[in-house]
Amino acid sequence: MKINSSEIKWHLLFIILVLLLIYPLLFSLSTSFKTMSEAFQSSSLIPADPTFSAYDRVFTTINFVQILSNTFIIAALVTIFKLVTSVFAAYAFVFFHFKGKTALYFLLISTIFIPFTVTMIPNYITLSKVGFVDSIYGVALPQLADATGIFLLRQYMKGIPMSLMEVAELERASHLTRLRTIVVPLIRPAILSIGIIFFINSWNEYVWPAIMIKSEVNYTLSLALQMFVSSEGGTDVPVAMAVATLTMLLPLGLYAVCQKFIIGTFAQSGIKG
Amino acid sequence: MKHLMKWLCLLLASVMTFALAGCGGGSAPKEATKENGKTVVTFWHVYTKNFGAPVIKQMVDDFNKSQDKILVKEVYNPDMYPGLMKNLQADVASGKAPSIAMIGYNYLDYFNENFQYVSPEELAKKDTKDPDYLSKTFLPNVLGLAKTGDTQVGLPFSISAPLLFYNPDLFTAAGLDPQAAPKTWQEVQDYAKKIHDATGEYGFYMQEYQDNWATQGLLTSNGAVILDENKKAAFASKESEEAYQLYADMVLKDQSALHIAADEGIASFYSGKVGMLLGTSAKIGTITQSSSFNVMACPFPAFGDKKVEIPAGGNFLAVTAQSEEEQQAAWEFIKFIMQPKYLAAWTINTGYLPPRQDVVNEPSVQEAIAKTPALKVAFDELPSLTPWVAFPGDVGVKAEKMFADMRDRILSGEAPATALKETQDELNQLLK
Amino acid sequence: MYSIEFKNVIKRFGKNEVIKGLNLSIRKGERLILLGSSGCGKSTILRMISGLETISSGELYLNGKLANDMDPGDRGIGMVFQNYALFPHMTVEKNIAYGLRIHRIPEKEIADRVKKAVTILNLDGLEQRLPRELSGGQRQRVALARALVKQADFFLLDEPLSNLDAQLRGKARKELVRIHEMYGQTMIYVTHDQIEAMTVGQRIAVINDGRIQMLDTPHEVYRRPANLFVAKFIGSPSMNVFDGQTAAGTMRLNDTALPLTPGWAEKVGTAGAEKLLAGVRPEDITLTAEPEEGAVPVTVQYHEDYGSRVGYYFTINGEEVISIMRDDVLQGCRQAYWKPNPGALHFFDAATERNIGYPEEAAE
Amino acid sequence: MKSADDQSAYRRRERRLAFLFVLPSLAVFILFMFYPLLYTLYLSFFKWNMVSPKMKFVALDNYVNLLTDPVTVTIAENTLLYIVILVLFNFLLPYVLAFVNTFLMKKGKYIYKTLLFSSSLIALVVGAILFQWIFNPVSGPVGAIADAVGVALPAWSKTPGLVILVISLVAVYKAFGYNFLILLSGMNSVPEELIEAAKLEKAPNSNIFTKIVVPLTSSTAVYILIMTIVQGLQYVFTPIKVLTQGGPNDASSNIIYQGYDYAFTFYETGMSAALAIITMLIFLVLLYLEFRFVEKGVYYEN
Repeated sequence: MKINSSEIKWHLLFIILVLLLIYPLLFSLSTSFKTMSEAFQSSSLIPADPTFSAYDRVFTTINFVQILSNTFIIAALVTIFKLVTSVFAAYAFVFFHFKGKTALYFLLISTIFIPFTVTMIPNYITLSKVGFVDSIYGVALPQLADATGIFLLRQYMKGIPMSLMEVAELERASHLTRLRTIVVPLIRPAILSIGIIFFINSWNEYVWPAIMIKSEVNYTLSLALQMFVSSEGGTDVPVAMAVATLTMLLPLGLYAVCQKFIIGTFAQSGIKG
Repeated sequence: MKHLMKWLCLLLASVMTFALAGCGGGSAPKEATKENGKTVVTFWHVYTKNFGAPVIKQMVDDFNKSQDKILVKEVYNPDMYPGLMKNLQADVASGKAPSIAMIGYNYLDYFNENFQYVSPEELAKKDTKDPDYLSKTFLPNVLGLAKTGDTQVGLPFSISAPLLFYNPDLFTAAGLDPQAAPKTWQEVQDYAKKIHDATGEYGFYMQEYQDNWATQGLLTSNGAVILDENKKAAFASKESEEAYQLYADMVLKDQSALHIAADEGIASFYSGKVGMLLGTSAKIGTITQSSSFNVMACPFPAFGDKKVEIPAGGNFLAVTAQSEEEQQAAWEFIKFIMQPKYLAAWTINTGYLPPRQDVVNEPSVQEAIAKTPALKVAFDELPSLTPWVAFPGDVGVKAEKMFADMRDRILSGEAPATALKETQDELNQLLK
Repeated sequence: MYSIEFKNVIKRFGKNEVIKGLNLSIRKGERLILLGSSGCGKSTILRMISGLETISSGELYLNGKLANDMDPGDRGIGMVFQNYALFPHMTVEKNIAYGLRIHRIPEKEIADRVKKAVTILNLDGLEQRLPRELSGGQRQRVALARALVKQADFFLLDEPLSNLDAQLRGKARKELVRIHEMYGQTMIYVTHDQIEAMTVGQRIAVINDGRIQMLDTPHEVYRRPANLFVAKFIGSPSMNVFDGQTAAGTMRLNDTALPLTPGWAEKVGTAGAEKLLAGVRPEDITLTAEPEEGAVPVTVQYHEDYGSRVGYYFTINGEEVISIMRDDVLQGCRQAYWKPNPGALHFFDAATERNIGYPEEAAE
Repeated sequence: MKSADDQSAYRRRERRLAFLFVLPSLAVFILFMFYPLLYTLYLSFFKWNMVSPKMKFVALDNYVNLLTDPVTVTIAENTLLYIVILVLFNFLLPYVLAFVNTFLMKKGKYIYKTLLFSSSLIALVVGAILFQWIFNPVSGPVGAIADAVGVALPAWSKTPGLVILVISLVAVYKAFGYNFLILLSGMNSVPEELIEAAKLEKAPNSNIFTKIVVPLTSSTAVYILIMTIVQGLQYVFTPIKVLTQGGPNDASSNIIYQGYDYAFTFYETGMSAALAIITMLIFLVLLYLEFRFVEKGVYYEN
């Protein structure tokens, strides 16, 4: 693959950028195989005497399976509800015509602009009133809808030719049928890609679970990291890196499997002007 | 559009009324929570898997097995004492509270003023088995750590002492004798300079957390007073200025001391890039594991021949249970874990000093002291421990941050006198 | 009883009136063409029948029932869209059977109907293909099959052949007529292509500016255009029109006065129009190299060779006129002579642009 | 004449169904977004520490205290610096690189968007710990390189300005890949031939970018710009909390972290609420921008 000279400099630039972005991931991986003292001695990427002691400590001291399933349940719940509510809302904003549609749309979109410092205290108090604090469902509950989802899915739904919907109209297909048989199948790649983004964001979420979750049995992966970080007693760095690496496994796996998919969807039609 | 808006406001109004009715602080005490017949005691602590949690788990399991009336559940709170206070705050806001909470000494006043709790004295009086448990087991100065005015808020559980760790290899490289550890801050400055000049590494680093713990030791050991009798800030004195000037000179003039965030500074000590580290005895375990050199330690340096006065770090146990039955159960559990056997395990695993005198002659503790000399240094510092100054009421939470900010201002070049004066005035303004 | 009737229907998009007072009656089973250039409103009329466009005012009757507010799904419409509107994610079979499955028609019957449509439109073997795997022609036939399989009363086609290339279009036209005769539905066909209109339509409605200019058989529309617009629109190259300069039974062409036939003289006289425009179709003009009695001398300025035919350009009363002849009699540009054939003349009132009609003997 | 009520009956049925479709999202937003907004507005007029049963009504005191407090000036400056750095690294850089990747590179250019996206998968709390480690000027890899080169690096965690740069890099690390990908997709709406034509006239790349590419990709770009600010300021919260807790001397705190600090460190719920409302007002400006640019094209197209 001959790359002509003028492009060399761009390729170099991108390669440096990729190395800069990949290095921390490799650093985390390599440290997770080092002993406590070696972690502090050298920052070389190849551990002198690699050991599984960090992973062993992770699996023995914390109930890793429970934490993994908590994280998965929250992420799955949040993703499914966000997708369902977003698909229905986006459908309404594209295929229905009613007075006040624009106002309602911007009312929903404005939630993107509400910082979490506004929502954290009131939601905490509301959820504690109904006994949802320190429960994974309490973490998921306020996140069952997402304006970014509505915004993005609306873009993709706009790409569906109107004539296809008119065919359905001529068959007196109900809106639910149109959604099921035409709209959803046509934008399935977009739904899955946005779904994966929702899943990964919820999987990695730290701030809201940190406020809501108290007992270890409800911990998520991001919180599990804290169980090895103590300003008083010091940090077990290799274990922190092991947890970090394990946290990355599923997102990386998902991404590797659906990467063509995600990149394709976002790259192909993005946000149309 | 009108129709839509009308409907929306209606919904919002109804939601608001439902929420407002509910908010506004805790509710009346309710009876103890039960679980298959046992009284549940929730024990909030701040210890991580690599530091203290295994011992806590051991204590809780042993206690639960030792009787069948009470079931203790331990709950870990991240971010140490501020983290636990945040959770306590939030829980009380929603009408709940743990049975026992581990409160940092510097939150003593804030806790006392804002939270409902039962004093250990009261619990001891009601406990027919040994009513004078307190005076029998604890030294007055230890009890003093968790006392404000004359109310005993809780029972001291962990006591950490600030001590000076050092790297013998860097000492020898700079021509210093590792056995002759520095005794005074003047010697520390001198040693630091020698290490820096000889090896190019940093000579000294003091842990820089968002609190005034280590720096309080620096100031009070030179005779400064943080909070005077009528609860007014009085630390902007010549003694404080002198102490901070020495520290600032090491950082700015000699460039022998490192001024950096805590985690990075301590990591630098582990990797042999810093000669001396002023840290907490609580880190003895992690420091020995993480350093590749043979870590040595010596007591908190003095200013000339002045008496060393250093704050005790750590926490006390407060009984925040709201029902009578739960309070009794909590008291049982506290007495159980305050047995020498458990306090010994606690000291060995965490490097904290035990709140009871008699724990030091436990065989396991003697053995640990022999193995890690740093532990011995910590025990030697017990007599010179004084309470970690807790500013009264809501000011308590702000004071720590203001002291940390003051430290950062001085160590980045601001004259100690002005920084001290401004911070003192600000604090006194808040105390009015 | 008409199967589709428009009664002074008006359609507005915002303030702009797209259909201005439409009155149209379509007989059952008829093949009617809505012909006009783009933007004339022909698609809007089709969409109003299907219910995809609302009616601003006036009434639409389907099979005698008032249909203004009838839901598109209840109108019994099978429609072929210009871009075929095939579902990209469904196989050919699923596309064709989509409507039937919505109406929960028993699978057995669905299979039969689909089988029949597939064979008629020779789509055999393509049932499991996806639209993107088909050629333009095949896709068009799938769209047709989907509309037909409904066996609905009305069969609406919105420029169905415009995306096909020339040869395919010819074949597709014949198929459309064949299928219509087989299924016998009322077929409304929208196109801007007059050849399609002439070959497919039993009747053609020439539309311009939201109004029907003429509604009649292809032959009448070509032979007896109701007004100047229809005259010019039908036929390509379009009809030559120039100032007839008629006076007292004569027509003056480039200062040569030619006598009108008695029929025309009488017609022109009684037309009561201040000024008349004369029209002749290019293929009705024969030029001769030699002068002839009653012929007008013309100078041919420009000459085009279309292979099977030749075009000569000259001017009559200041207007450019073109003559199309089979063979190149003039061998290039030069002086020529034109003897107008009275049977091929058309006269329009310059003011109203309406055709003044034809004398009896000329209507052969 | 057509029956007016038939038509409006159809309209009403259509409208009710549309509302049913929007209701799930709307209900969640009302309960967990709009109600908190109103409740925060309500709280911003009180002095309360979330514990004591009494809430003192102080009217606009919180707002006055906030606006007169010198710390707020630092916070505002910090927030601006965060925005500048975030816009520079998370908007301008990926925007230019997307242009370069699409139009100035021919072969082998698709692999980069895949690789660059991988860093968006990381959890911010992990990113924070990693960056604290890697950027340790004394014992981290960066420190080692500096020693090798013989440069004495300042302690970024104690240097105002530098601390914001390093913390922002954590947010850049998280968002860069994603933004690059979306901006890359925006490039699809620029017809290839336009660029070819400009190249024929030897137009410099910078000119092609500003005159042709920017106008045609404006709505995607504005979307990313807005997200970079709104999301960026909230992304940096985690590294601030984990690494510096706003220190040294508030030099790394921003409008979002300070709101958290007031609520959960100083237990001044009123001040936190007031700051949150001010943040909301600033973000509303961005909402208007979103409407003016991003929605304009898209909205009228259907």
